Order: sequence, then structure tokens, then C-alpha cells
Amino acid sequence: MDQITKVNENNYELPSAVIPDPGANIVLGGPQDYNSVTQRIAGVVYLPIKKAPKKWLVGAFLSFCFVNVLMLAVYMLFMRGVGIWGLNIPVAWGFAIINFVWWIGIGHAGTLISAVLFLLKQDWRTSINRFSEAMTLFAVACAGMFPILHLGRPWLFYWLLPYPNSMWLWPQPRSPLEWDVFAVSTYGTVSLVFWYVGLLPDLASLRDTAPYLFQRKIYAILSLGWRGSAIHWHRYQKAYLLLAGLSTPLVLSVHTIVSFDFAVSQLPGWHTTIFPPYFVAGAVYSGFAMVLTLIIPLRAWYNMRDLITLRTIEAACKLMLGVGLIVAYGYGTEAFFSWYSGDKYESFMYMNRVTGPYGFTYWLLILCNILIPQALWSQKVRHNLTLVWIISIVVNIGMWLERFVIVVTSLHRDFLPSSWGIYVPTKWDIMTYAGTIGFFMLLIFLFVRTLPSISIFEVREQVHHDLHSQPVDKH
Amino acid sequence: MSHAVSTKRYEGLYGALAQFDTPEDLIEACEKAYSEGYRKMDAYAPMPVDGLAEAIGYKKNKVALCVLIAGCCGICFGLGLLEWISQIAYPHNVGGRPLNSWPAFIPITFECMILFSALTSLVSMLAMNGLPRPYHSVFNVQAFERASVDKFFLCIESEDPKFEPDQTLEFLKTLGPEEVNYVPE
Amino acid sequence: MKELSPSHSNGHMNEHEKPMASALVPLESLLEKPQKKVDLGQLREKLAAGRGPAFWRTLEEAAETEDLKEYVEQEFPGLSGQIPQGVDRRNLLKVMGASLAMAGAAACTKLPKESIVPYVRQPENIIPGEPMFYATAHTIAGYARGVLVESHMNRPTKIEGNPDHPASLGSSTIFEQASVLNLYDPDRSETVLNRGSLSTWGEFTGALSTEAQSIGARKGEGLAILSGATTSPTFISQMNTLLAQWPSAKWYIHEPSANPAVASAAKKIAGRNAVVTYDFSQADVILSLESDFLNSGPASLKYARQFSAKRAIDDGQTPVRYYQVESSPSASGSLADHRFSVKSSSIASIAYQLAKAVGAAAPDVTGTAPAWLNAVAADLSNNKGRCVVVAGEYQPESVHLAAFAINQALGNVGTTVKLLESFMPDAHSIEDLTADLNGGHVEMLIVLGSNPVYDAPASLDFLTAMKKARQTIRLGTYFDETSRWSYWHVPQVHYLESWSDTRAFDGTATIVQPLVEPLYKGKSAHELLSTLLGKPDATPHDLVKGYWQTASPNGFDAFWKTSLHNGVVAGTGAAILNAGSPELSPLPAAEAAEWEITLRPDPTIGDGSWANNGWLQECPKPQTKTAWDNLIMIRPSDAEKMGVHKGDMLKVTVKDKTVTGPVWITPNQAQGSVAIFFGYGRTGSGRVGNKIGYSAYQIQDAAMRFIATGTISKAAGTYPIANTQSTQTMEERAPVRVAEFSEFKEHPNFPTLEEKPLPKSITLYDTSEWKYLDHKWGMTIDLNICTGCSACAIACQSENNIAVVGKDQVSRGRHMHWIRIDQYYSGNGSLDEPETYNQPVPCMQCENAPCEVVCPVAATVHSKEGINQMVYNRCVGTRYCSNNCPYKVRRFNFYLFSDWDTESLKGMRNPDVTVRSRGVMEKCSYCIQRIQEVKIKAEKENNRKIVDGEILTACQQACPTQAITFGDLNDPNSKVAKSAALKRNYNLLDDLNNRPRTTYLGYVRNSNEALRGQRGSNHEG
Amino acid sequence: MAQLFSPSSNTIAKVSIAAVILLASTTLSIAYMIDRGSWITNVNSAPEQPIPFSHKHHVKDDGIDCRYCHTSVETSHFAGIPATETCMSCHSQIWNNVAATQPIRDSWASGKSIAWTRVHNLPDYVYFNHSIHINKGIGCSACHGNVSEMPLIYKVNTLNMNWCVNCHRNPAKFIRPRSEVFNVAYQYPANQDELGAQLVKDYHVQSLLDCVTCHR
Repeated sequence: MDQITKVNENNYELPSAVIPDPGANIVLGGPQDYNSVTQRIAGVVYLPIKKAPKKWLVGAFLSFCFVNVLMLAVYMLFMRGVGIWGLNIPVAWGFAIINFVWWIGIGHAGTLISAVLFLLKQDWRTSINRFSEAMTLFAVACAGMFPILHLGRPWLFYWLLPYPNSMWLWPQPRSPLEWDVFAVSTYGTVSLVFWYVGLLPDLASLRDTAPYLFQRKIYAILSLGWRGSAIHWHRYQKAYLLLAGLSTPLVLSVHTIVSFDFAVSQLPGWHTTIFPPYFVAGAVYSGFAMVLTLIIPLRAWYNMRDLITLRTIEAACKLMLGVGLIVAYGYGTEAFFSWYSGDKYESFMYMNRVTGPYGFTYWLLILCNILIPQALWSQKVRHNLTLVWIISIVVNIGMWLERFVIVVTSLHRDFLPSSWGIYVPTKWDIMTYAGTIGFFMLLIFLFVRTLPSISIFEVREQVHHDLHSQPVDKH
Repeated sequence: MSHAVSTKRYEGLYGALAQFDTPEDLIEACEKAYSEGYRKMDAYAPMPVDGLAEAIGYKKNKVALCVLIAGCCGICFGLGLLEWISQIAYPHNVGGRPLNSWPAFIPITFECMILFSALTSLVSMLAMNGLPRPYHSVFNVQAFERASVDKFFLCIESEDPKFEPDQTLEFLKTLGPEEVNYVPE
Repeated sequence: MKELSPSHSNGHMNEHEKPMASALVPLESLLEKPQKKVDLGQLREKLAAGRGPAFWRTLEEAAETEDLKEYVEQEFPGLSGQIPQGVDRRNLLKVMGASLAMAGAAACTKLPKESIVPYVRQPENIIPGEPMFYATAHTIAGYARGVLVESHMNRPTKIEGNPDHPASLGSSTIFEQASVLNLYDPDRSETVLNRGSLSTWGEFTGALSTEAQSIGARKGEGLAILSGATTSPTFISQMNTLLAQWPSAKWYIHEPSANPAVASAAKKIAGRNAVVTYDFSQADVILSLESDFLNSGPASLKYARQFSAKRAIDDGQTPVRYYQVESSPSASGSLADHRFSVKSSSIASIAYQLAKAVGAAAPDVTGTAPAWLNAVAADLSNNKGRCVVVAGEYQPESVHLAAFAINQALGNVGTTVKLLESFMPDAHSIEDLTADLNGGHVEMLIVLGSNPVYDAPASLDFLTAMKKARQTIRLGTYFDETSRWSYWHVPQVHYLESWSDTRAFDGTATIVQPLVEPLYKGKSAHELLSTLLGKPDATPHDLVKGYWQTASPNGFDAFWKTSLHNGVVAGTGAAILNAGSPELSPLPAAEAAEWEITLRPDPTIGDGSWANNGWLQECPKPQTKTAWDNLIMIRPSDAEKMGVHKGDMLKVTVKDKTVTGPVWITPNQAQGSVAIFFGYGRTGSGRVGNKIGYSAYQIQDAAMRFIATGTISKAAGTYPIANTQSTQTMEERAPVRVAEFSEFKEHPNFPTLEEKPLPKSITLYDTSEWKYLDHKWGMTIDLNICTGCSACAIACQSENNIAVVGKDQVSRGRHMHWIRIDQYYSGNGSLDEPETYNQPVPCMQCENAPCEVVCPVAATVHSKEGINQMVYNRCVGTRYCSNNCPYKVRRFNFYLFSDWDTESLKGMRNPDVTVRSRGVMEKCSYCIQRIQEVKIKAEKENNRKIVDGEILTACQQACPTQAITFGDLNDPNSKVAKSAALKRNYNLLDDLNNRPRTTYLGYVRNSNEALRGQRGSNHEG
Repeated sequence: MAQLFSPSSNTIAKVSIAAVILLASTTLSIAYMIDRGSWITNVNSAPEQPIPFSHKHHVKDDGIDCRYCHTSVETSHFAGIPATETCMSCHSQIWNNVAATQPIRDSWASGKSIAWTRVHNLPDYVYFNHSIHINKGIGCSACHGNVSEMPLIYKVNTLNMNWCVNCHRNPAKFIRPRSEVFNVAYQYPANQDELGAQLVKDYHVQSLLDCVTCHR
């Protein structure tokens, strides 16, 4: 049978008229029924390439260019060594580790939204959980690169894995870096599982609605023959619940362990008990920022304002505001303990952090992470998506700066003044960083084209819920 | 028709399928069918519907148990591995710390626990559901396409001792479906 | 040894190489080539063939044709090292080659096929694979320091001091240590050149003999021989023979960094050639008039040893009190109890006033005496016969005479001051030579070693003069500035390549014996002279042996054997002379110049002859912690006045001549005085030393060589300076702990008074699990006697195959020294004249090593003797260990820093230490290879005890003041155990509870009550 | 039309899952086998040599002691490879005209060394010392096998780190009386356990597992 037989004749295109946002109280703009939501969401995937929004094409192309920049940077790195980066003694960690922590952090919002909010039965989560889980996966993929790239001899990364070798040597399990190996790989795997489990029923829907036969076959294979049997659903929900239950402590543990990379060391500015909670908060903070950064344009491009409503965005804003304050508390504690501990290294470190050669980065981060986001207290701001979008980007920048401050300003002046130094990133540092952003964006762009970026079956539940809770408004 | 040779009473027939418009109708239908004495049947919905499984008499769900066991294995594996590495495989004096620095082994142990449980919850769920199963008789019914979109189905299988093609179909019609079909093998 | 394989260049593929190990290519065989002329025309065509890579290909194809190689050698000195040689591998024993295996992934890597090549005839005295030590001597400016050379299968790899030699006593300076690198320098000149084109020794000797006849006919008329300062008995006797044979020939001596005033003053005192030497073992008070006696000069090692003994305080004795008067901070000065910064030119008048004050006859001087003078005079007078006044190496005759007069007045002559006969021959000066050249009296100029075109005072304009000679013959190690303008250039041997002899400052002679055949077919001055004297085929061995045979005819063989074995010729010491009392002539009225400019040899590059030595270039200068440049030192307040900052360009003008160089703001530099340094601005030194810095010789005036007056002005632009220590304040951390001697007597435990040592109990874990019962290696470093001379750093570099990374990498903070010498300023709040402390920092070998805990692959773990092991082949390079090391003593190979390609350098490497590759961490290992060697030895001698002092770390062995002690802390009688038990012992950053095995002994200053609080005040009015 | 696959696809699906798992595990085990196999370790493969020198003949038939050729094995980390001179001491007299020994005579005449192919090769960051092992009662054959049965020399042990460590962990199992060190045909006695323990005490043999024992 011809593989590109068209099996249904609907020709998909985005709703021509701009669908209005139903406002901050409604999760799902109506009127909707089970079929309409399916068609709306799946329709994005079925959209013929020539009808895809121009912005999508441009974005995808740009991010592809950046992926090539990444390739170049990595090639140079492998050929010549980490010397091409701005590293030195004392500052032996730089962009690579900063980016690693930043990306992992961004990943966290995904898990938080899909798992924690699920356990807390937050209805507004429905419209963005699928998307943010994908974001988590891609962010972890970016993060995962750096620990390997930053090695002096990256081709030996597998020595960090416990496997029987002819040297009879094993990894050293007291090292936080070894903890990272397990934490990050577990996090990646579990996120993937969680994401896939969530996709399963939707893949079945695509299998049964896709316009082309080959599409249907692909989705059929991916959906493993899901047929929505009541008993399957029952086990499915249990499994999903358990995954959510497991992901919640996981997401906390992962960034806790990442913070151990610093907290376990002796270095003033790293050796701090506040790090685990404050890192987790920071992670969620940057994660939500990234979600907003991506969601706001996407829902506009694909005219999905009724599926991802202001309710979701406002909730996200409030959450950001909340964790933002926790982060601020973290900064406060750092400052307090540098004074209260009476430790001369600590207090010097803090003074150096705020007044030293890198002082500006500290004040910039205070501006980005604490001051500017306070605007979100005002509902006007929260409802002005342009502002929200800008703030979300500001927070992303701020959170990157936070990691820069932690890594670089702590390292460059530690215990013995004789060994103090300075760190200046090279163009290769910057290219590698920019490259991973491109890689991340490219994956996102491909994702929205090929998979339902909103969980269809959960929206159906929402429809069902709406049908029974409030009278379907007729006009 | 005689079916002496066949293991099943109705050769080439998987069952009878009724299509409903809302989950509520489906649940009601299931309950009726169950009270009618039908046991070998299954209900299909495009989304989880509370009480549906119970309505067709499904009781216990073993996923949680598997995950619990897996979690315990994870803990044993993680801790076991680390203790073996640092005390038996190649004991090193690492920064003057004792060979059994158990506090340092907690994070990895924890991660192993999570990893094992998570994978198990996926695998056990699929295994119990008998997935992957790309081919299934219900797919033979054209209308069933909408089982993953907006329609709700009840299928009484021919293996059910009480199944009798014409009567069962008649019975289904009494449940107020949108349409009913035989499901060919 | 492995063939040069291009695969070496792609860094990550190759792995730690054991450099040629005991395997030996007698390198000379690498370079054997038929002696034939080269058709340059034909070659030019060949080379014109291509550019870039193509150019290289052309070279390589042609590489087999010797003539091209030689041509290239002369056009691009040292390039030939990179051209694969058609090697004839006679007598070549192959043990190990570079393995291309990826790090210890021996698991997943196939070792490459290697061949193993035995001798044809086994030499008797060599045990394959075992190192041997030979005694010889290294000569600087004519004076020798005895050395022991470690040789692996005929490859000298490491230089140590010779304990039996009076000028070494087992220690060494950076120059002895680094001299082995010069031997293998691929930039050395390899061929005889005639007017820049290839020639041969044969042709040269032929030409020279014919010249010799005409010279002989003229009784030597028009023959000028220029050499560096020398005390070589054989050489001197050869010269005497020559001068006797040709009375009209003239011998000139040019030693750029030697101050003629020293010799002339001594001559005035003794009435004949003499040297003034000191005995600090008798001195309770030392006044140094700008003498860097602990760190420079032929006797520095002996003086340093005596000084450190006198400065000991732990057995209840009162330490020596040491005043330093100087214009620019010196290594010695950093140990002074009182350092007075004064203009170099004002020291003469101070010396005269002091002479008066202690009752010696001296003419009046204008100018007020500095505030401290009387106190110092009093202190000296109270210690008659037990004090010493040392005159500075670069001070004028008047100061040397005055100093001697003071010593006489104080009755020091005979106790702390000894006058010895000098073996320095009489010869004409470079000024005379220039005059004779310009007067057209020189037909033929023979330059033996020295490089006047570069290092003669600019005022002489030597090059113009030299061109007036009909022909110039140059014997030199490099095809350098002088060779370039010479008619003949003959490659000179390195001191490890040929027979010679030399004398120490006290006259003790040493036979210089070769460790290896000349690598580059070099010739020695002896050979050249004997050729001139008509015996072209006399070998240096015959000549030297011949001389000593005549010197001690009876029982010669035994004498020869013992002399070679001991490295000293018995009974050759100089006789003590009686001193007359010369008049002190009145000082010339000091011209009121705005600025004083002092010209000195560079602390690491010396007079410039070391410019091509990467180790010395990269060795941070003790007083500035900068590398790879010579700077212009200026006092902070002066810099403020001038409005210049570190790195700004400064123009220094003496008379009509000018140099421009970067400013370095230097505390303890005297007001109104700037210091500039020789050794840079080379154009003929080789790839390493060329085109760096300025050449101070270009403003040197023959009339005021080392202390000049002139003007300085700010010039445009700034200059990047590679600095290894940017912060020199202690920032409330007290890495160095200091007390006055009086306080020390009250609280011998002053270092741990405020910062109490931590109780061993504070830890989450029970660490009793680790008991270091067998050996427990440890080290102590006595800050009280560390001059910061950096000999330890270079010794370590040589012993441990530490890579040179170059200026760019150093300025990025990536230098590789395993032991660094930190320098801190502190005290009396004065930015201009703070106290200076030196603190060598190797790996602390912490028992609770923070680096180990964070390594994910167990590449750094503890040995059961408590050494913090670093396993290069296991390291994946996370660099976490370095981040977590509070001492920052770990070094990382950010690139492939080790030179894997240059064949000759492989010969130099220590086969017992892995050559690190790219991407791995490295650090001090307490010279584990030496520990293991001795342990194995002891085990083989049925498991005997290891004697204390049997294992010396490289740094410890080199240290002139013996500030570093290493040994077994479990042996209560070991030096290190005792010194670790001292009350003044403390841990660096003890509050982190890392329990370092390397500990420090606090600094104790014995300052003069009368001067307390006004250290270094030089403010005239 | 809703049915996209044939009934067989269910089996295919399940089989393919099994296949993937199987494939992965076999790939790993094959990699492992190659890793430890003789292609990597060169165990039991005798390389081509410039002269077909037979240890079997020289050791077994002629009864020449190891130290006659490997002169420095007791004194140096390096056992020593015989100089041409050593060969000539006999082969100037016997077999002095056969083709097999021609390279020796050439080397002697020309002064060019004979380039043997290395059989027992360690990575360059491994510092092995023959003398101490010999001295502590570790026999030649413990590592090199019974060369008196080897016409052409070959490796009998991998010389991998785990192989070294195996002995360093428990020397008693491999130690022998010093008198037997050069007996390449030595057989460990039945009471090796007691004997070994005794020798370990007598020879003061330590179990050295520190990294710096071999890596510097």
C-alpha cells in the first residue's frame, strides 16, 4: 500500500481568526469537546510544512546554525584541549560548570510542573506539563554534555562509570562528581520515562487521526497498540501517580547533589549548608522562567491562547515570584553567615563577591533575580505578556549570573593570597554556551512539530470536568 | 453451525462492540452488562474514566507492589555496589576517610532506588497491560478509531460463556448505544 | 628510543611517555654527517619550491641530504632538531619508547609494536638501566662550583652539588640546575661556518695553521685573543705558552657581569692578585654594603650555608644580626634583620662615614649620615672580631677598600675576613681591545666564548671596532650576535661534553670530565688554542691530562683517579695572604643627577648567556615573581610621582643612549634609583631567548658600568607582564608567622599562639583507621633561612620533567612549577619599605587531603606511607582536586605542554618520572621516584633500615641554606622529626584540619633595639 | 482500515524487544572478550624475530642460565638484552656458518645492533623493577612462563594491571625459594600455602598496593 496515502481529507491549518484568551479564571477556553481539542492540538502536528508559521521556520533555522557553532567549538576542544577555554589555576572551573548547573536547573521546572503540581492536583498544569517535560529532557541533554566536555581527557569519561576493567579500578564514590553521574543519568532516564508514559495515550490518538498512513504507522508503533482499555487506564494511572511520586524527591535530590559539588568542598563561598534548598529553589525559578519564555511566543504563533490561558501564565508568574523570594532568602543567608560565622575566609569571600573585580556580576544578579521580578506583584504586569516575557528572560540571565558568581568569584580568591588569579572567558567558552542554547531550541522546535505539545487526554478530562462543573456557556 | 473443532464457540468472532457518546453512558452500560452476568468484557475510553474499571469488575492493581520491590532492590544494589567497591574491590585511603564512609554513599544509593522504581513502574504497567500489542481485534471495527478521540466503547468478548452473538448484540442495543458492531477476529 | 613519530603531535592520542628511559641514543650519532660543502644555489631553488606546509615537505624530503640540513641549521638555528634524521643507531639500547596507548586504558588499547635494541659490545662499567654519578664542575665567570651529574646510560639528566667541593657543599644554584638543559638545547650551533656558509673543522684548522705561520712570523703581532674570565690551569698555561712564543700577541678578558673594581681593590690591599673572602661562621653581626652574598658570586653557596648555621635559633643560641644596605631588593636582603634602602651611589660615602665611626682612617665626606649609621657602627664595634662588613659586588673600588679598612679596624681580618691569592690571570680589558681594534693594531681577533657584540658596553661601540680586524674567529655555543659578524664560527662544547679544568673562588681545582660525546661536534677552547700552537689533533683529554701530569708527576695515575672521583684536586686551595692597609682616597663630588640607574645581571638569565634556557626564563624572578621579561624596578612613591603603573613603558636614558622597558613597581627599591637588568634584548640566542625585553647593555657606559646616572621618562604604551603572584599582601591570613627574637625567647611557640592547632578529634569520621606505621614521610621548611633563590624550583623542574609553558600561558596562570616560592610583604604599614618573606609551597601531602575526596576516579589517593599520590595515567582531568586544594599546589596540563617532538630534549628527561600528557593534573610527589629507588635498594640489602638523609628530595638537595628538610616522621631521631617537633613549627592553614605533612618553621627577626621601628628608613633629612 | 498491522505484528513486537536486549548484551560481552582477548594482550602469539632464537634450545638443551644473557636482572630494573658480543662468544665457534646466525655475524661486523621485536611490553607510565622481584623470590617463569618450552618467545600472561595486582594482593601464592628463581620449569609444591607464607615472612615480602609502587 502506498505509504503516503492520505487517509483523511481534512486539510489542516491554524485557525485564521485570532482566538481570544478567556482570561485568568479559565483553564480551557470554550466551547470545546473531546474531538475539537484533539483536532486543535494534533492539528499543530499535522500542519503541512508550508503552512507552518514563518517565525517557526526562522527560529528553527537560527537554532540549527548555532548547533553548528557548537560542533565547531567541540571539535576545537577535542583537538587542542581545555586550554582553549579561559580556565587556569586557581579558576579551574568556568563556563562549562556554570552552564551545566544552569541547564540542569532549567530542567527542574518541567518535573516540578508535571509531578509536583500533579500531586497537588493543579488543573492549570494540564496545558503546559507535556511541553515542560519536553523542555526538561532537552535541558538535561544540554546539561549532560558539559561534565564530559569539561574533562581534560573527555575520551575517558567512561572511567566514571562502574564497570569491570582490566585495571580492576572503580570510581571513587565519595566524590560529588560521581554522585552527579548517577543523579543526572537517573534524572534523564526518569524524565524520559515520565514523558513517554504521558505521551502514550496521545500517540494512540495521533495513530487514529493522522492524515497520512505512514504517520499513523509510526505513531502506532510508538503507542505500542494502546487502545484505552479501562483496565489499562487503571494501571496506567497508578503507574503515572507513582512516577510523579518518585520524580518529586528525585528532582529535589538532583539539584541538591549538584549543589554538593560546591557545598562538599572546602572553598569559602562553596562550603555552605544553605546550598541544597537554595539551589533547588533557584532551579525551579529559572525553570519557570524558561517555560514562560518559550510558552508565550509559541501559544501566539500557534493561536492556542484558549488552550494555554492567562490562568496558567499567571499561576506560573506567582510561583516564580514565590521561589524568587526563597532564592532572595538564600542570598540573604549567605551574606548573614559570612558575617555571623566570624570566619575570616568567609567574610573576605563575601566582601570580595560584592566589591571585588567581579562585583558587578553580583549586583547585576541581584537586579535580575530579586529586584526586577518584584514587578510580578502587580496583576497589571502579570497580565501584560510582553512584560512577563521580558521578566522571564531577565530571570534566566540572572540565574546564569548566580552560577557565575558562585563558581568564579569563589575560586578566583580563596585561601592563600599568593595563588589568587582572575578568570576571563574566551570566545570558545561563549561559542560552546551559545551552541547549547541553539541545540536546546532546535529540539524544542522539532518537538512542537512532531508531538502533541499539550497533553490531549488530560485536556479531555478538563473538558469533561468543565462540562459537569459549570454550564457550558451558550452564545 | 457446529464448532466442535474450534476452541472458541464462535469462530472468527472476537465479540460485540457498542459505542457510546459519554463516559457516563458507558459506565451505566458496563454496570448493566455486568449485572446481566457478562464477565469477559472490556470498556474503552479516550481518557481515564473514574469507576469504569470497577464497573466491569476489575479489582486489584499490582503495579505499586512491583515498584516497591524494585525500590528495595535499588537500595540494595546501590549501597552494595559502593561498599563492595570501597571495601573489597580496591580499598584506598581517600583523604584519610574510612573505607566505609557511608554518609557519602547515601546520594548514589538514593538515585539507584529511584531509577529502579521508575523503570519498573513503566515496565510492569506495560507488561500487565500486555503491551506492546500493535494488532488487536477491536481495531477491526472502523468506528473504533474514535476510541482514542471522543467515543466510548463496550466490548463483550465471544469467550464469555454467556456470549451469544445475536442475543448479546440485542442486549447491547438495549443499553442505548450510538451504534453496535460485531468485532471480527 | 622511538623514531620521531608525527603521531606525537596530536595531543590526546599519545600518553605519558617515559622519555627514552635508560635507553640511550648517543646523540652525537644522530648528527654525524659527511663534511661537504653545500651548493646554496641549488638549495635555494629547492626551498623556493613551496611555502607553508609544502615548504616543510620540501625540507623533509631533502632532510636526508646533509647539506640541506646544515643549510637549514644555519638559516633557522635549531630547526634541524625537528627534521627526522637519517640515524645510524650504533650502540643503541632500546628499553622504552613513547607508547601511543590511551591512558592506562591498557584495557581497551593495543600497545604498538616496539623493537628492543641491545648493544653490540657491552661496556663494562654500565649496568643497563641504573643511573651513575660523575663528579665535575660548572664554571660561571671563571669560578667553579663542583657538581655531581646523574647519568642514565651516558645521558646526563640531572645536576647536583658536590658535597666535597668547597664552593658547593652539596647545594647548587638555579644555574647549575639549568645547565643540563643548555646541553640538550636544540638551538645550539652544530657546524663550523665560514662567513655564514658551511664549512668543516678540517678546513678551519687548515686555514688557521696557515694564519698561524704568518702570525708566528710577526711574533704574534696583530693577534688578539678575547676570552671570558677563566681560572682553568690548562687554558692559562696554554695561553702563557702562546704569549711566550708570540710576545706581541695580546690576551683580553671580557666578563660582562664582573666588576673590575673588586679585583683592583683586592690587588691594592694585597699588593698582588687576590680575592677577599668571608667566613660567616665566625660572624655575629653582618653589614652588607649592597652585597647579595647569599645568592650571587662564586662563594654564595658556602656563604649561604655558613649564614644559615649562624641564624639557627632552636638550640638556644643567639642568631646573627644582619644589616643590608642596598638600592634594589636582593635575595639576601629579604633575610636582613634591617634593610636600608639607599642609592647605590651613596653607599661609598656611607662606608666612609662608617669607617670613621668605627675608628678607621677615612677622608671626610659631604652629606649627612643616615639616622641608623651610629647604631650600626655601635653594634659592629661591640662585636670586634666577630662581625663582618661585606662590600657589594657592583660597588666601586672605594667601597671595597673602605669595607676592608672597617674590617681591619674591627679586627675582623683573619677571623671573618680572609685574603686569598687569586688565580685570575692578568689580561687586557675590553676597553683596551676596542682601542687596539680602532687603532688598527688587530689583524686577527679570536673570540673564545664571550659575546662582546651583544654584551660589551654600548659606549665602546664594539661591533664597529671589531669589523676593523681583518678576520674574526669565534668559538661559541650558539651562532649568536658575535658569530654573525665573524669570519669563522666554531661550535663550542658544553662543559658536560669535553675535558677541561677550573678553580673555585678559593683556588680549589676540579678536573672537568665529559659525561657524553659532544652532541653537536663542538670544540673546546683548549683544542682551538693547541691548533693555533700547531698541534691541531691534540685532544682536550690529552691537553688537560698533560698539564696535570707536569703539575704532579709522581703517582699520577692514583692522583688522577682520586681527583676525578672526588671532583676536587687535593691541595690546590689558595694560600692566605697578608693585607696591607691601603689609603682611602677622597670621594669625587657626587654629581647631582635626578636619577640613579643601577645595571645588574638578571636574577635568572644572568648576563644573557642563559637567555635561551626555558627553565630560567620561566623561573619567576625572586623579587618580582615575574617571568620571561626584564623589567625596570622603581620605588612605589617614585612611581606615584612619575604617574606610572605596572606595565607602563619607561624610557631610561644614560648620556645619549636610551632603552625602553616596562615598569615594575618594587617595594624596597631606593628612592631616586631605578634598577635595570642585563640578559634580554637578545637577537642571536635562539628561539627561546630572542626578541624579549630590552638590552641594558645598550645604555651601559664603560665609565659607569653598574651604577649610572641619567634620566627616566614615561614612554607610550603598556606591556603585558607574566606575573605568577599578583597579590603579595597576607590579607589577615598569616601564612608566614613572624616574631622578634626577644618574643621568640618568651614564646618559642609564637606561630601557634594566636591560631591554636586544632584538636585531632574534630571530624565526622573515625580516622584512626589509618595508621602510618611503617614510614611516615614528611617535610619541614624553615622560613627563617629561605632566601627565595628558587634553586629548589629549578631542581624540581629538572628532576620531575616539568614542562615549560611559555609567557602567554604563564600570564594566564598556567605555569607548572611543583614548588613555588611565594613572596609576601608586610610590616610597618610602609608601602615603600615593607618587610619581605619568602615561602616555598610544594604539595602539603595532607593526611586529610581535600583533593582526594573529590576525585571521581581515585586518581589521587593516599599511600600507606602517607603520600598524596597523583596517578597521571588514571586522571581524567576534572580539575576538582585543584579547586578543593586550599594551597593551590596542583598544576594542570591545559594543553600538551610537554615537548614530545624535539628529539634532543627526550635525552634530557628523567627516565624515572612519567612525562605528562594533555589533560592531566600533576603535583609534587615528594620525589617519589627517589623514595622508591632507595626503598628497593634497602630491601635488596636484606631489608635494612633506611638511613635518615639517604633520601633527599630534589628541592632539599639543591637548597643553599638547607631550609628544606625531608624524612621519616616515624623515626624520632630523623632531622625532620626533630624539626617538626620544634615549638616554632606550624601548619599552613591549620584551621582547615587538612593535617599537612609539610610544615613550616616560623620566621624570627633579630633586630637591633636601637633601631626598632625604623627599619629601612633611609630618608636623608 | 483501523487495523494497521497483521496479527503477527504482536509477536514481532515482543520478539524485537527481546532482540534489542539480546543484541545489547552480546555487543557488550563481545567487546569484553576482545578487550581481554589475545588480539589486545598479544598473549600466546610469538612475533617474528630477526633471528629465530629458540629459548627452548638454549635453555633446555644447552642449559644456559637466564643471567648469562639477561645480565642485569638481579641488579637493575631492566633485565638486559644480550649484546651481539654475548652471542658471538659461542657463535664465533659453533653454528658459525649457518644462515640462521648470519644476522649475528653481520651485526658484529657492521657494528649495527640487532633489532629484536619486543614481546613483554609495559605502558610507559608503569615502572617495573626486575631486581626486586627476583630478589624477593618471584621466579622468572612466574611472569614469563616456562621459556624452556618456547621455540620462539611469547607472552603467557596479559601483564594487565589486574594480573599484577592479583599477585601483589597475595604474594604467598606465587613466591618460591630464591634458589628456584631461575628454574623456569619450577612447579609450585603441594604445600605452597604453608611454604609461601613462610617465604613471605623470611624474605620480608610486603603486599604493595599503593599506586606509586608502579606509577610515578
